[in-house]
Amino acid sequence: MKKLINDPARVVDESVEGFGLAHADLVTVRTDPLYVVRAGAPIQGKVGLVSGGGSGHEPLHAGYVGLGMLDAAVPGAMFTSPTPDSIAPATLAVDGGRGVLHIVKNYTGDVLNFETAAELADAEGVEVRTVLVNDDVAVEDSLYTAGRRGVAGTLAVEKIAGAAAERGDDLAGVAAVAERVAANVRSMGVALSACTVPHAGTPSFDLTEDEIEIGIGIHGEPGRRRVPMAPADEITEQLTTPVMDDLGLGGGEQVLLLVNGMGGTPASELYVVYRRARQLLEARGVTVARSLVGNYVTSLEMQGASVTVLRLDAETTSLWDAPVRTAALRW
Amino acid sequence: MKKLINDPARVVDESVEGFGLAHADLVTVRTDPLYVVRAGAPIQGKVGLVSGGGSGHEPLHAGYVGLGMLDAAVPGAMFTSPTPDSIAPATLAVDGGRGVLHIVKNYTGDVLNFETAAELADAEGVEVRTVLVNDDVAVEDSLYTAGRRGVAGTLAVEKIAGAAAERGDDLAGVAAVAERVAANVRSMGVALSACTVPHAGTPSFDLTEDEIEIGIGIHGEPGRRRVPMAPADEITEQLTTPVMDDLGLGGGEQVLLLVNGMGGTPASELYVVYRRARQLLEARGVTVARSLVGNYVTSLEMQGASVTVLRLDAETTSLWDAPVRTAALRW
Amino acid sequence: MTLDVTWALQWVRRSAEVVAEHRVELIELDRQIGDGDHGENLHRGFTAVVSRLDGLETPPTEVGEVLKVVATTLMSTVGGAAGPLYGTAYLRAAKVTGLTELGSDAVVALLEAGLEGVVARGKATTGEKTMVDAWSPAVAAAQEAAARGDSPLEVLDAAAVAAEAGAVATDPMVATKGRASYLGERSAGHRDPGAASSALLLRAAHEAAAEGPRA
Amino acid sequence: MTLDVTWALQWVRRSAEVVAEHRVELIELDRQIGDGDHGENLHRGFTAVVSRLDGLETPPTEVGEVLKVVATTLMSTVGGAAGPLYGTAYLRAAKVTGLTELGSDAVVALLEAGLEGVVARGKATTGEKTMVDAWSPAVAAAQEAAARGDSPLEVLDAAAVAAEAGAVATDPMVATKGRASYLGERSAGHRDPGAASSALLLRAAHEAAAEGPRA
Ligand SMILES: Nc1ncnc2c1ncn2[C@@H]1O[C@H](COP(=O)(O)OP(=O)(O)O)[C@@H](O)[C@H]1O
Ligand SMILES: Nc1ncnc2c1ncn2[C@@H]1O[C@H](COP(=O)(O)OP(=O)(O)O)[C@@H](O)[C@H]1O
Ligand SMILES: [Mg+2]
Ligand SMILES: [Mg+2]
Ligand SMILES: [Mg+2]
Ligand SMILES: [Mg+2]
Repeated sequence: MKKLINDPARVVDESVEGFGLAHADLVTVRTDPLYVVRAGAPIQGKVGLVSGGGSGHEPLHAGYVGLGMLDAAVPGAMFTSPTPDSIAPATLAVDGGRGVLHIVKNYTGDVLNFETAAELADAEGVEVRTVLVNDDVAVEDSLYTAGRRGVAGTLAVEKIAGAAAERGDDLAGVAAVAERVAANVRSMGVALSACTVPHAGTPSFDLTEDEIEIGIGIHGEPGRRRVPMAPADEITEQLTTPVMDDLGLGGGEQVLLLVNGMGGTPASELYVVYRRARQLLEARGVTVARSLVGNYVTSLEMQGASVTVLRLDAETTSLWDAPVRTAALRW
Repeated sequence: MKKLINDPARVVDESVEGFGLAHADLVTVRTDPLYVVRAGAPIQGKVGLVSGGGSGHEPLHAGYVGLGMLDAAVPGAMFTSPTPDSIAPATLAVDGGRGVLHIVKNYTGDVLNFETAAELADAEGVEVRTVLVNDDVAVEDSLYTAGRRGVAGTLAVEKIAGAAAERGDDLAGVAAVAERVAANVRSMGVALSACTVPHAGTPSFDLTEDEIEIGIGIHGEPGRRRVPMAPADEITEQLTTPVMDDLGLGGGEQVLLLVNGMGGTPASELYVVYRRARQLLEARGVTVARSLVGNYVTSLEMQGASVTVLRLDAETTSLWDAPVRTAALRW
Repeated sequence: MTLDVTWALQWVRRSAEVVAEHRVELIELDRQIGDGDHGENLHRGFTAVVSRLDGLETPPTEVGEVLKVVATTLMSTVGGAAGPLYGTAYLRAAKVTGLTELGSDAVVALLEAGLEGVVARGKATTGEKTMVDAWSPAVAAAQEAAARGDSPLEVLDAAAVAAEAGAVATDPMVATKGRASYLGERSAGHRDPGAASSALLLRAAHEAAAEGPRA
Repeated sequence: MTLDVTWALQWVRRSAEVVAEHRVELIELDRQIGDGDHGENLHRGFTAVVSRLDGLETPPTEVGEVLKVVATTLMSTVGGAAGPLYGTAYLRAAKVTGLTELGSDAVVALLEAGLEGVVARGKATTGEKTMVDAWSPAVAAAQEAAARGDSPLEVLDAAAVAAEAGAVATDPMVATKGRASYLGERSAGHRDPGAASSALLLRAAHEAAAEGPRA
């Protein structure tokens, strides 16, 4: 394992410290417990948005703290959900008097820790609502599993709910928009290589030179199946078709297409995937109204990509277009 | 070699096609010959800015086409300078009547091809000025070499010269600002792993698990020296100290600090590097007035990073802050 | 030794030791069907528990006090799924042990409460390839042992033996809870890391009792 | 065969063949001390040259015409350093060969012009570990051969032999021009890819002349 780190046990702290220094105009980093809040938080009269989860998915979540998106991000250890005693203080820190929405990726650990944090915040008189993101269609029989995972679709929920909060919606309203996005976003990913968690020191799985993992999550877990390496167009089909099918996309619909890099994939390859995914959507008569291509929800240095499609309506489109000023997303 | 591509010979075309589709609001892709122009080009009355070079460094250069930055980007084959017969048409396409600035990274191939293109454009009555970017301090005895390479400092030249062109400076003025940035920017990079050019299929060099290459360029070339793997803070010192020394930075100066990922480095690690680089600058009494951390000038999927420091003055600071709307940089 | 607060403290120390010894093994189990952090998470957690107990101004006087420190420290330092699950297990266990010394029935009650805590949070039943597959047979074995009049030490041994067998029995299971469930059929053929760590912790309870007080 | 337009066309085809045969080897040389694209770039270029020549409505009638097509096609398809350098070499060579058939002196003039083209663009002298280290001895050897009255075929052979030796002689050199110069001392111990490809192209010129016209 070769990494630009000093000490596996300190990498999250040092990295977040650097993040705070680099983006002091946008965020403030609090330590003990560690969390990142929007500069000037709490914003009085605005619903607060808090997300968080294991580290290693950067720029998720700290990169999305700022105007029009999150009010706080709570980074856990690498690939490990943060604990209630950092989530709860972050929640209190961004309450502007109108309650706080927790955006939680659907993993047992995240759900349980945010659950306890919400109870703690509630005990302090802060109303908390929770939206679960579970966009990963790779997890097929979700009745017989911990349910679908939350992956790159999280970005869309954070952006659009953030815009709703910014325009002044109340907690129920922001939660409703977030739920609508969560209900209309689906993703599927592929890994060409594994990633190495600093404390583990060995790659999360072993792939030969001609194998890939289809249906991976964002924690270096193996995927649903291992298949032979194939041209990008074929792989992209294996990702995009289940996403379109699961959404039940039909002709005339408008979507956001996000091609997300897992951290170690050249941008040039992501655009090759985007090209094919777009062709497949258009072949169904779907209009790609908005696009995003890049490393947005990653698995450390994993090589691979995911395809995320969000069904748009007029309101979610305009909330997507609303101004955003964060370290990793701004317009 | 596992890559999300279809055919090594088609990867640049397909990738740029995808790029054009994803960012149709910002750019237009022209084919035969292939280049990318700002939507609505040429902008009448504005100096045009053209850059280009081998592909594999994305988002450089196409990701920087748009308001406040480049008017055209000319992608060559992977790591191979484009030819005059794509550079010259791109130059003509963005001439708004006030001439065109070529921003050229200092490599023999790029210099020669842009030279010929400038002659061809001149023959068509378009005035062309050229600024060479040669910020890489790893190339020490530049008298006895092809000179210093242009690496991540290119981004700063493109951004600041682009802002000068956008505010209406004439060709001499834009060129003068570009020269001033080029004269005040220095970089140095490290590779933890090599990268694999699609047509070659094997990594650009071979490193063992405990070696790194210091002083690498952005073409997968081996660096100046191979050293044992070390903690991030030490590596960062090996990059930052020569940069500061070469710039002759002294107390009280203001700089832009860019920590650039080579393509396969997790964002979390880049912030660990940023943290240390900033400490080193501040220890010299230098103020980090502006910061940028991310994959901006890459070498495909190489793991590694570079540290770039630009000495700022009041004008270059305000040009840096000026609005920019491109696929990869916007504020 | 009698199962008093000294035992409880020793159980904690022994737990921290076995977790440290098996850290890499638990990471490796979790790497196979999860995200490779289980050993690291527990190691961070039990290290914190020990230093928190060491730092207490007034030493605890009851088993329940010790278990409560374990519970809150695990909850606030482990994260992931195991943090809340183990945290709740120890918290529930703490509540039923407001005694200075545990007999066999109290040991059973402690284990039952722990299992209830895991199930209350995680909603898993046996056969889903989780730590429940270690805790559940452990509780059953402890109940049987107590019913046939075994000593507290023997009850703990029975629980540990059953938990170890339960962990082994997760090998062929297809996970339907937790992170391994994402793998579907591919989760079969690997031991559940949480079941493995549960067996280690229950064995530590027995060892702490068997060893007698340390210097 | 006589060194006429048929020879020139055959030289081009033979060049395309040897570049294809040595593509991987040239990539590998360039990977060692450059960026690993030299073989790919020349392969793309000469493939384009052949298809351009095949597509001409009226076949060229002079050596110079052929070389000009080579020059412009390389310039517009190769890119990198080699594109403009070889392009200019062939362009200059094309100018001195407005003849239907080349004698020994004309062969020398052709090679001299090629070298001048490379030097005009690249500003390198011998010993800098570039293609000049193949071209320069080739020109000297051709001059000698012609001076002692060798046939055009023998002149081409002498040039190719000298270019091959010149390429080998780049092995120990420390590069001071081109991409390999960034490596400093580390560039020693590797053959310069451009010198290697130059030797291949000059050998192709000789082979085309030695072979006689193809079917
Ligand atoms: N719903 C659940 N009920 C009981 N145990 C569970 C549940 N989900 C996960 N686990 C246990 O947690 C263990 C994983 O813990 P850990 O690796 O620390 O958390 P994470 O999965 O968040 O990385 C699994 O091996 C399993 O035994
Ligand atoms: N200034 C120069 N003069 C002569 N030849 C040069 C010069 N610079 C580079 N070369 C030649 O070009 C070759 C590299 O070509 P190529 O790999 O196609 O281009 P690039 O270096 O742009 O990738 C070198 O091996 C060397 O022979
Ligand atoms: Mg985890
Ligand atoms: Mg090149
Ligand atoms: Mg885990
Ligand atoms: Mg090369």
